[in-house]
Amino acid sequence: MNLSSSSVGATQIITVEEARIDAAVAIQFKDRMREVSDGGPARIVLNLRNVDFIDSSGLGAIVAAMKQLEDGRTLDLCALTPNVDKVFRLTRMDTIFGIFDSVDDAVAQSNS
Amino acid sequence: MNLSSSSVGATQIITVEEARIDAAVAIQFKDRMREVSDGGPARIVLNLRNVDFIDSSGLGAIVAAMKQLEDGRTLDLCALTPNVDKVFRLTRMDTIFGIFDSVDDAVAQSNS
Amino acid sequence: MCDSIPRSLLSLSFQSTSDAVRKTLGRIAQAVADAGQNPTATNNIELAMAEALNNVVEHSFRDRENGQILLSIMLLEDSFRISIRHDGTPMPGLRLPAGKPATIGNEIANLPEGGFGWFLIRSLIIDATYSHRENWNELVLRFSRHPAR
Amino acid sequence: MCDSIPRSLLSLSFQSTSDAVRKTLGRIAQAVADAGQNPTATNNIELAMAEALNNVVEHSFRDRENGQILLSIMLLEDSFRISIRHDGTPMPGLRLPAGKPATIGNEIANLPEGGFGWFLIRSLIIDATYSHRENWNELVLRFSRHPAR
Ligand SMILES: Nc1ncnc2c1ncn2[C@@H]1O[C@H](COP(=O)(O)OP(=O)(O)O)[C@@H](O)[C@H]1O
Ligand SMILES: Nc1ncnc2c1ncn2[C@@H]1O[C@H](COP(=O)(O)OP(=O)(O)O)[C@@H](O)[C@H]1O
Repeated sequence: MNLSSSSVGATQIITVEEARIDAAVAIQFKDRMREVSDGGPARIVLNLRNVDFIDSSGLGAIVAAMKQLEDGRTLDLCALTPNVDKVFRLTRMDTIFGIFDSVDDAVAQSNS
Repeated sequence: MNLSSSSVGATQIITVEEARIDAAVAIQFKDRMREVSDGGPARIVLNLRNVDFIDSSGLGAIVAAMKQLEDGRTLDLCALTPNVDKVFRLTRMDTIFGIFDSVDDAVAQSNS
Repeated sequence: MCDSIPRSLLSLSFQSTSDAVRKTLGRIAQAVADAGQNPTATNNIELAMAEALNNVVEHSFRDRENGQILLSIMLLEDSFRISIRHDGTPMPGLRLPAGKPATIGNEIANLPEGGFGWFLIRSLIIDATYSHRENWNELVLRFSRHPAR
Repeated sequence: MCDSIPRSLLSLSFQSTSDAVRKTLGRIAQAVADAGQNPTATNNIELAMAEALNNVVEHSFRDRENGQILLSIMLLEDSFRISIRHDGTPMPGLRLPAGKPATIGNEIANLPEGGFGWFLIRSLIIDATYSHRENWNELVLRFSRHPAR
């Protein structure tokens, strides 16, 4: 489970470098998210551009990654591909996360 | 209910020039689609870029617009905004239409 | 902040036309957004309310324009409670429609053009209750609060 | 074209691990796409099958790796019929889970991390049947055909 991380202003962008977030990698994903986000800024944007499949275990792992953040930190999402977007819509989890079209949109939001 | 129409190669692009396709305009939409598509090429792409609200009457009107086409003609969709995309996902109508991110993507498809 | 809860956010009446429904939906969306609902969840409420109110116009008043519809929104701790009242034709069997997903086959000619309303409503609400008393119908829909951050 | 229907598209067995499930899902998606299913509807099948098969690994074999799972796909006129068989722990009450939508409140700390599986499956299938006989469980899911045009 490869994640890469960069910063734009006060926002940490974490990019998933895998095509799938599924049951086979869900626990790893949650653990890697903890490592990568540890000690970072208040706002994290998870870039899902490369992910073309997610199942309910992967969805649960993203929720878990948000829940394990310290108080006052937020996790937004961006660049959902259609298959991933669908899972957030069907489960109504689209009401829980800030969801942006692109990294640029997500970053613009934090400046406004 | 304003629709505009243009052609790219053998594809007719019909753009909805309204922010809503709802119960108040559903019948008008279906009628205008018939007028605008009459005698046109086999493939129509409906550009929904400007639409930020659709309800089940609007969805039904798009389905009706597809059903009223002559045999052999197709209706694809492009540039769905998040609220519109959600309605197609929740009702599973996303399995019925070809759905493209943008006019360019939709046109590229017809050339391939 | 003097956030007393429960609190009335909106209370209005309007005629049974699809144009009046459209205007009312704008006011509903504005009221819940002003109460802190995030944009996605605000659209969910607008969508479910569009389905519920258009049903009243089409089925309870069969597109007669002289019906009156009363609407009120209460803000509760974890939810919005929206009530729709009118004296038009009651729900068939005095019960809420099941809201089964419409069957989508693979024949274009047989695709459903309607019947998605109650399926969408049930997908977007916490719960719904319907009552019919002395010619008055009341439908109450509850929606989760999802604050913008 | 010699499209005889019903026709077997895939028949295989694999071990009860999440890696084997992942590989199997690739073969399922390939088989239904080759049978003409459009990409969105192919992903719907892959998603529902991911939920059903991961449940078997997690609940029926409780992550023991030595279970065997048998899978077959039949192509019918209007549908795909997918059967999953195994001799692990049966469904609680020998019944299909209800698949109610998980309740999403507005407290981040209380958000559900699971329980979406059967809700998603029911959202994506035509129907499901479950049977348990002589230690064998069979779950049959049916999906609509949605041809690419
Ligand atoms: N407010 C209402 N008053 C009377 N009947 C209603 C009302 N709402 C819904 N119904 C009935 O329930 C059925 C299902 O409603 P719905 O799912 O919205 O589908 P549609 O309105 O597209 O037919 C309607 O066809 C109608 O018979
Ligand atoms: N194949 C199975 N064998 C035994 N029990 C199952 C199986 N699938 C589901 N269950 C039971 O049904 C419940 C609901 O399943 P599901 O909706 O997929 O949620 P989750 O697996 O995330 O808990 C599970 O918690 C489990 O108790």
